[in-house]
Amino acid sequence: MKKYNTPLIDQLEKGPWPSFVTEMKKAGKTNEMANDAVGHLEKCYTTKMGYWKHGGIVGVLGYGGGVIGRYSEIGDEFPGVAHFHTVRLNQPSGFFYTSKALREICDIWDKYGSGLTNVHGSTGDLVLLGTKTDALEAIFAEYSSRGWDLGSSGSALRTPSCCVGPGRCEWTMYDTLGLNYALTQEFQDEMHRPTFSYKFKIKSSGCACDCVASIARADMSIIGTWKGDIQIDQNEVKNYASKMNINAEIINMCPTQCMSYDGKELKINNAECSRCMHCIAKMTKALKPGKERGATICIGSKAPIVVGSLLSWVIVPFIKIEEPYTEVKELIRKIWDWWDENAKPRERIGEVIEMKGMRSFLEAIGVPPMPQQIKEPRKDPFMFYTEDDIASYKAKEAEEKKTGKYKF
Amino acid sequence: MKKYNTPLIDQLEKGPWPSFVTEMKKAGKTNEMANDAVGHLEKCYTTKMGYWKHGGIVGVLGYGGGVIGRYSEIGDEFPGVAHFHTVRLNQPSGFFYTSKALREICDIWDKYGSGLTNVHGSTGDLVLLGTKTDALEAIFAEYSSRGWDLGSSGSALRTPSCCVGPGRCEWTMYDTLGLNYALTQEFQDEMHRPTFSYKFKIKSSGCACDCVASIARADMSIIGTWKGDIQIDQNEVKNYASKMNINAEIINMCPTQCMSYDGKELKINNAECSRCMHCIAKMTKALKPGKERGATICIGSKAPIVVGSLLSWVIVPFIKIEEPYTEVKELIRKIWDWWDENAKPRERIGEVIEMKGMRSFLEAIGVPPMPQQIKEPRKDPFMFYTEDDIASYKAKEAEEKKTGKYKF
Amino acid sequence: MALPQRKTDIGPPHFEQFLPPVIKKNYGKWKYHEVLSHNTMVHVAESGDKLWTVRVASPRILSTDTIREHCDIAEKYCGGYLRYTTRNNAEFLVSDEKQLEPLKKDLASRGFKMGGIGYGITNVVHTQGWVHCHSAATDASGLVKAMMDELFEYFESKSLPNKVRLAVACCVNMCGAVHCSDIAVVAVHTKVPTVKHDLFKNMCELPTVIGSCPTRAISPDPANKSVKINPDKCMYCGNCFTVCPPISIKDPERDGVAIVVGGKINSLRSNPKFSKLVIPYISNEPPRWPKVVAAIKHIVEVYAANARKHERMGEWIERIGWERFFSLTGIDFTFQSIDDFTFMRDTMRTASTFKW
Amino acid sequence: MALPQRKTDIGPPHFEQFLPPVIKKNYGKWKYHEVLSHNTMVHVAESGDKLWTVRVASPRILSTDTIREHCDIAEKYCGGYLRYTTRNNAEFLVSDEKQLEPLKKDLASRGFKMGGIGYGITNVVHTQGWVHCHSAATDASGLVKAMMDELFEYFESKSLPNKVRLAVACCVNMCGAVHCSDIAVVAVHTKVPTVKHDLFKNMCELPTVIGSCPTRAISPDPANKSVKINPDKCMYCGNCFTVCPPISIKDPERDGVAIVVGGKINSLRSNPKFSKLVIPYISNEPPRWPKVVAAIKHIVEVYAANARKHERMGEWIERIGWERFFSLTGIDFTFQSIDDFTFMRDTMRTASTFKW
Ligand code: SRM
Ligand code: SRM
Ligand code: SRM
Ligand code: SRM
Ligand code: SF4
Ligand code: SF4
Ligand code: SF4
Ligand code: SF4
Ligand code: SF4
Ligand code: SF4
Ligand code: SF4
Ligand code: SF4
Repeated sequence: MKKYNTPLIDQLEKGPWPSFVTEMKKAGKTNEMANDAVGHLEKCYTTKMGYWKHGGIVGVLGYGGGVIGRYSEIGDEFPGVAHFHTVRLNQPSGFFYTSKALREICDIWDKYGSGLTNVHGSTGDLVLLGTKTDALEAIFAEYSSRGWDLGSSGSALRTPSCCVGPGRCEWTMYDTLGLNYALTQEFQDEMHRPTFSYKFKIKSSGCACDCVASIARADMSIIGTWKGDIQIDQNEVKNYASKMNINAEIINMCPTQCMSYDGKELKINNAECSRCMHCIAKMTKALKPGKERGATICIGSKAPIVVGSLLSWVIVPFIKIEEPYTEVKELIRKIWDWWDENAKPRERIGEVIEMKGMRSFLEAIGVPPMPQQIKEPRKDPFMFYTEDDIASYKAKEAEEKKTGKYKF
Repeated sequence: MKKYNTPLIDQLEKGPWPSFVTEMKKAGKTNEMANDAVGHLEKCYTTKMGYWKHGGIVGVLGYGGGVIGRYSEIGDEFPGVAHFHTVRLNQPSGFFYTSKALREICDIWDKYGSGLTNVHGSTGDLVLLGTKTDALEAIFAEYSSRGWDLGSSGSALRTPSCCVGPGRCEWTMYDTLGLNYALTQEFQDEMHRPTFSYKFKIKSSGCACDCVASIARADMSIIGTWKGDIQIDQNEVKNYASKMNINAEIINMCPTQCMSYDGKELKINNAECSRCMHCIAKMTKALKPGKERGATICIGSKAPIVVGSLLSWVIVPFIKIEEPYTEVKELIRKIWDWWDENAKPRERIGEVIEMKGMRSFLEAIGVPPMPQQIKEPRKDPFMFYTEDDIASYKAKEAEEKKTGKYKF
Repeated sequence: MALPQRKTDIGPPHFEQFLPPVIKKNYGKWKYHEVLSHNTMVHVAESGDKLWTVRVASPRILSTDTIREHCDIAEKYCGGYLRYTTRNNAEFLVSDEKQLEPLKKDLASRGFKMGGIGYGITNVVHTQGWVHCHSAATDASGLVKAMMDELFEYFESKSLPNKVRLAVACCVNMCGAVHCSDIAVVAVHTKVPTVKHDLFKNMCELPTVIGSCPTRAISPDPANKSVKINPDKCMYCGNCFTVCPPISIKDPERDGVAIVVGGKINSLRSNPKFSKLVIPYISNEPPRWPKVVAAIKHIVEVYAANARKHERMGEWIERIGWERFFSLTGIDFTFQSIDDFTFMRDTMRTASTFKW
Repeated sequence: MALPQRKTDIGPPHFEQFLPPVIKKNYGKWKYHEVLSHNTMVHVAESGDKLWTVRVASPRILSTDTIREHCDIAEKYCGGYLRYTTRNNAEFLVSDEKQLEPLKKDLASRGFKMGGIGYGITNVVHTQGWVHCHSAATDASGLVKAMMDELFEYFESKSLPNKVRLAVACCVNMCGAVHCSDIAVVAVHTKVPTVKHDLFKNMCELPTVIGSCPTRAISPDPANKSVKINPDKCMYCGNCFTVCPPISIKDPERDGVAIVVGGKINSLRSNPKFSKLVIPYISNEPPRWPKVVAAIKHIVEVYAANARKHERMGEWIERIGWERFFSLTGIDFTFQSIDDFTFMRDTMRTASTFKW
């Protein structure tokens, strides 16, 4: 195996933070592809430029995604990375593993690939980093026969992901791991055979902490929330009082200013609480969310290409998330139907809603307008009215004439 | 004179608020045009529709504006309003009058027009409401010979307007009346001979109260502000303490939270004050603005047609406003030059800045970028870099290499 | 009779000649003011001089007779000096305290209404309406009269948490600072315009008409040598009608008004804000628009009952949240309130935090 | 050797088989947790059962060797169970308190770095960079390594007012939640792309390429059967390059990085926020990007010195104002920070209220 001289990236083996270069070299000791990846990277560092080509279309039979094709422009210089495709393995909900499972994954990967991985990719997949086209079918056979399927890529439902939720967290408002699994299973076809106009991502967080960053990077963000009063344990409040300045750290930081603390009792005007989670997160022993639990569904977030980043918009303020998750599944299908009808190629759902207007979207999925969906109402007077709208205003006015009471 | 039966608008003569119908009828008693205007309006009320046509181009010799042409579609039914043009008389700064001047205005108007006015129009003109085309030259001769000129209309500098300022108000940071007069005189040509791509409005308010609503309805908003510490009279603070809850009404409402009051002394951390004027306005005997005075210049506000309303944007955070106002005048000319070069017809300056970018505008008028101009920096990474920008970053980096100290 | 010699470009008279002596003397040297009542305030100069202002309601449409009556009063009590405000009230300026009560008595006896100072409701900024504009979808002056009759106590005597600035615009051109008012009424057309094709080619410029449309609803109609309007894209702004007379948009049964709330102009405490749409449509009901008036009064009352002192309408709403505004006022939330125009991105909610 | 029988559409294994017994038993029934140190927390179930978590730094690019080492450790102390976090750290889950100290000792002796819990800096969300992506304008992993070496104390032990979430994106596609990070580095191209006209017609679709450009900089070039790019409109986003290989945008001397700050994801206290651009350009300086690292450290330190407890970077900045952020950090304010894209209207200041 060729030994590359790598003075530049060697400098990234120094310092306390674990070194990816060390990892690459480790794999490179026994693996030709990984070894060439090291040399290839040193070249990038030397010339301050990447050498990867646009990914071609590669994959496994019957699937339209799950593998990212990657070729080097300088494959003759580094034959081990001439082909260097990644395989996206669909991670288990919450990134839980047994050592047995991981070892199996590693063994197969050592056999067919570079021995390098991303644990995990940003979307959530367990990314196997670098293999050749002719190994793909074998890789798929080995993994799938052992219960592992590919994740997704292309214009498809991307691998859903979620926070650890009920696995370890006291705040989860629904079973994030269960929902994530159920949705992944339900939509296998939509994941593996890209027929959408562009990618669609679903991420599930158990509460407003949003530990899977769903609000910023999921076309559909499912975020746990509750109804009902925050449960207070006043004794625990007292314990916190000895450790923290409750007024400065909690009461004054409550965004709705709906709390008070007189040194003895903590009070919450729950009607005005926006369930932001600050007080609960910072006094977890004393405060617990209310008892009626479910999620808020938001839609449309994405990265900045083409017209600037979007954060997901609230569309369903509250929905129960309970097995078999029929309501969520149906909602997703309705969303896709509308998207399918209205999108141009490479238009994410948020972009299409922006183009066509929230009304068209909400009507299609059967959700009424609610002030919870907006931060503030429109500013300009450029409104559309349907004939039905006008008819209903007129009917209301006729009714008012009869009753003598206005309904605004 | 025809006596119209006006059952509908008669109902608007009842109630405590002064009635415009009464005014119209008053004028209508002796004036044929006003009398027909009354009948015409009753017809609008009966049919729930207006009958005015698009204004044609009428005016006085040598001027391109100052008169709004108006014709009725039903002029044969109401010959007094078949022509019903308005004449915009340029109001004096601050809307100050003597009775002598007003009587003169009224006498001329009774002679040639409907005897109806708007005191004042939204832009600020003294609007003379309704006359015929053939009276226009006479009207102009009468007024101008007595020292009154027409205001503006069309794609021109519109009649500048200002708050009462030094005339009566303790907070004015510059001479609003004086500036307003000076600008009106300076730009007579731009007011009377429309050569712009669309209208341009200038409004001057002496402080952040913005009593002439400049921030919302002036292409150029000149708003008084100061540098230096707010002047506090602690004795007067004590007097207020007996009348108001200083902590609730002042300290807690200070947007920058830079004030404190311990029941004895009011303190302000002036470095963090944003000069919002709240504390000063509500405790006017105790607090006074700082001593270095000037204005903030903002640009671009307008009504919602075509792409939604704009509020004016800060472009010059601080400028001295002192006779002969050379700096402001030069700035205005530079602004117009850039606008002229870049606007399509019917594009207001704010819209053009939005299209071309703030940088192009600021560079043209010679104003550097400053964080005071923005609420927050851009969110997306879609930036333009000129060759000069890159060169200057590189130069900075070279410098840093030498000095060993970074300048971010 | 020969006309006097016209002059051009002389500009307005210099304001100085209209300033009462007390102002000339203390110009720019005012120390403080005190609001004495809803109709009177006094400004005190550094010199110790005082200037009393009495504010008087105006319907803005004034006959020359009434202006002359203003003059009579000014001559009697104010040395002939007076002014009007940026919101079209008249102000009588008194430098001799002894004149104050007689002035007010005289004003009252003549039926003039005094008020509008301090934390209440002052005159309504408004526009031409059916009285003078071709674009109007309603009458502005009539609406103002009906509103102010109902809200009159807030002008004359009753206080609110802060000023409530009202405005009326008779079409979406919104002449006035309507778009930043605590409560404003804006008249709307609600039907797609029709085009008189035969007149089009002589009276209109094709590119101008097409360019006038904010939503690109207008496209050429070569067969008719005219344009056609896509009804799915038109939101009835009337801009095409403004630039092209053969386009017509008025419809008596469909024209109506919308109500926007929560705007402000000044920068005290919080930044200037646009008003936001809360009631998308009320039918035109001249002469007194009872539902519009009732809606405004209702909103004012809910504000009065709930806002903190010094909080403007929009500040109060932002503190409690728009969802709470809708629940407190009981106003129906409609699709029209959801922005689908230029600000959509920034107005949708992007967090699971809101109130039920 | 014959391959085993492939299966399709089986989806991932059910997570339940990977849950340690203590989790299975207390699934969804956790009561509270306590952060014991930067590297350890304990979750207590309603049943009284406890689960200790030790978090271990990961470079995210892991060799199978290292994963197997994770496995060895998990088997030794955690019954063979482990997980990774949404930010790519490894977590060792202990249900028997007695295993805790030995686990940590073993981890330390093997050179694993523990930390990332609580109010400090955890792993950096990042992307492929030169390691694997064709679009990269920098290397992500190298930047992360350089940054985290410098900020390591905040991972291991030193606390901040709240969590500081860092991210690195190797191009403006921004794979990851880069756009809502407390501080993020985003790599930028800064030169107008070039087009290999001869290859264009075979490899690219004209409408797709034209449509890909957010600023409409691309127009047809019929002479070349290709496209041309207007240099005044191009802001180097690379989207045309993404859809059309003969378009090339990389440039070693001009590619660099920008720094954005003040974003957040969660809804505690304040809404999720986008990060905002504060430093528009720093040259690529592999292998350790010293200026980028210094800039980030500087921003973290200014934040640490000035923010209130629980205030995230963006919350702190919004409280003091962006003008104050620039003056406190001494960062030059440039034209690039002024939005000229989709959010311009909402980001310009519309009030005379700001700090000097
Ligand atoms: C591998 C991964 C980055 C990583 O290092 O983790 C990745 C890598 C790529 N992303 Fe991504 N994206 C990855 C997560 C994301 C995310 C984050 C997420 O999913 O949570 C985003 C932001 C959220 C979003 O979807 O908007 C993201 C936004 C993009 C975009 C911009 C899309 C947009 O609509 O704005 C592109 C451009 C495109 O689709 O053409 C893109 C395109 C790409 C491509 C396919 C570029 C290309 O055209 O070849 C990259 C392939 C790199 C490679 O060679 O493997 N990637 N990409 C992530 C997927 C791993 C996984 O499956 O777990
Ligand atoms: C008279 C007046 C309303 C009033 O009752 O006071 C008025 C009346 C008209 N305005 Fe206005 N505007 C008047 C102040 C305003 C203001 C307020 C201001 O100037 O402070 C605005 C909002 C601020 C702004 O400029 O954006 C305003 C925004 C418009 C617009 C929308 C312009 C835009 O760019 O958004 C139009 C439409 C147009 O220009 O085609 C318009 C057009 C018109 C026209 C000329 C409509 C037309 O095409 O015929 C109206 C003539 C009515 C008539 O018959 O006299 N008017 N117009 C105001 C002028 C009186 C004066 O000179 O003192
Ligand atoms: C006379 C007038 C200026 C003029 O040149 O004509 C004026 C005069 C004063 N204004 Fe004003 N304002 C006048 C229009 C405005 C406007 C413009 C408008 O409404 O279109 C505004 C901005 C409205 C807005 O913010 O939406 C305005 C917002 C203020 C404020 C801010 C109130 C607040 O806390 O939100 C103050 C300060 C205060 O009231 O404490 C103020 C304060 C004042 C003071 C106290 C200033 C002074 O010391 O003389 C004056 C008496 C106040 C009063 O009437 O209560 N003035 N004031 C205008 C009277 C209009 C009227 O007839 O009622
Ligand atoms: C393990 C993990 C979830 C997972 O499924 O893997 C997780 C776990 C916890 N998060 Fe988180 N968060 C995790 C990613 C996130 C993310 C996502 C991200 O960073 O990409 C966020 C949103 C980031 C943001 O807001 O920008 C996130 C925002 C929070 C917050 C809000 C902090 C704040 O006040 O702004 C809390 C509450 C707190 O810390 O008080 C929280 C609280 C928690 C708690 C205390 C929840 C619990 O009771 O178990 C957990 C330990 C916190 C800790 O590490 O300090 N978690 N947490 C993720 C650990 C990543 C890592 O390796 O460091
Ligand atoms: S999002 Fe909420 S429920 Fe999920 S892990 Fe984070 S804190 Fe727990
Ligand atoms: S959850 Fe948030 S809004 Fe509700 S009481 Fe706690 S801090 Fe206040
Ligand atoms: S804007 Fe300021 S200076 Fe002018 S009148 Fe109003 S309060 Fe006085
Ligand atoms: S002017 Fe405004 S920001 Fe300054 S101290 Fe007074 S209330 Fe605070
Ligand atoms: S708002 Fe419309 S209808 Fe009213 S005066 Fe202005 S342009 Fe005319
Ligand atoms: S009314 Fe407005 S939206 Fe409708 S066609 Fe005319 S310009 Fe376009
Ligand atoms: S951010 Fe850009 S360069 Fe980096 S992985 Fe994503 S697409 Fe590739
Ligand atoms: S790099 Fe972006 S802005 Fe430049 S031409 Fe390509 S798509 Fe357009």
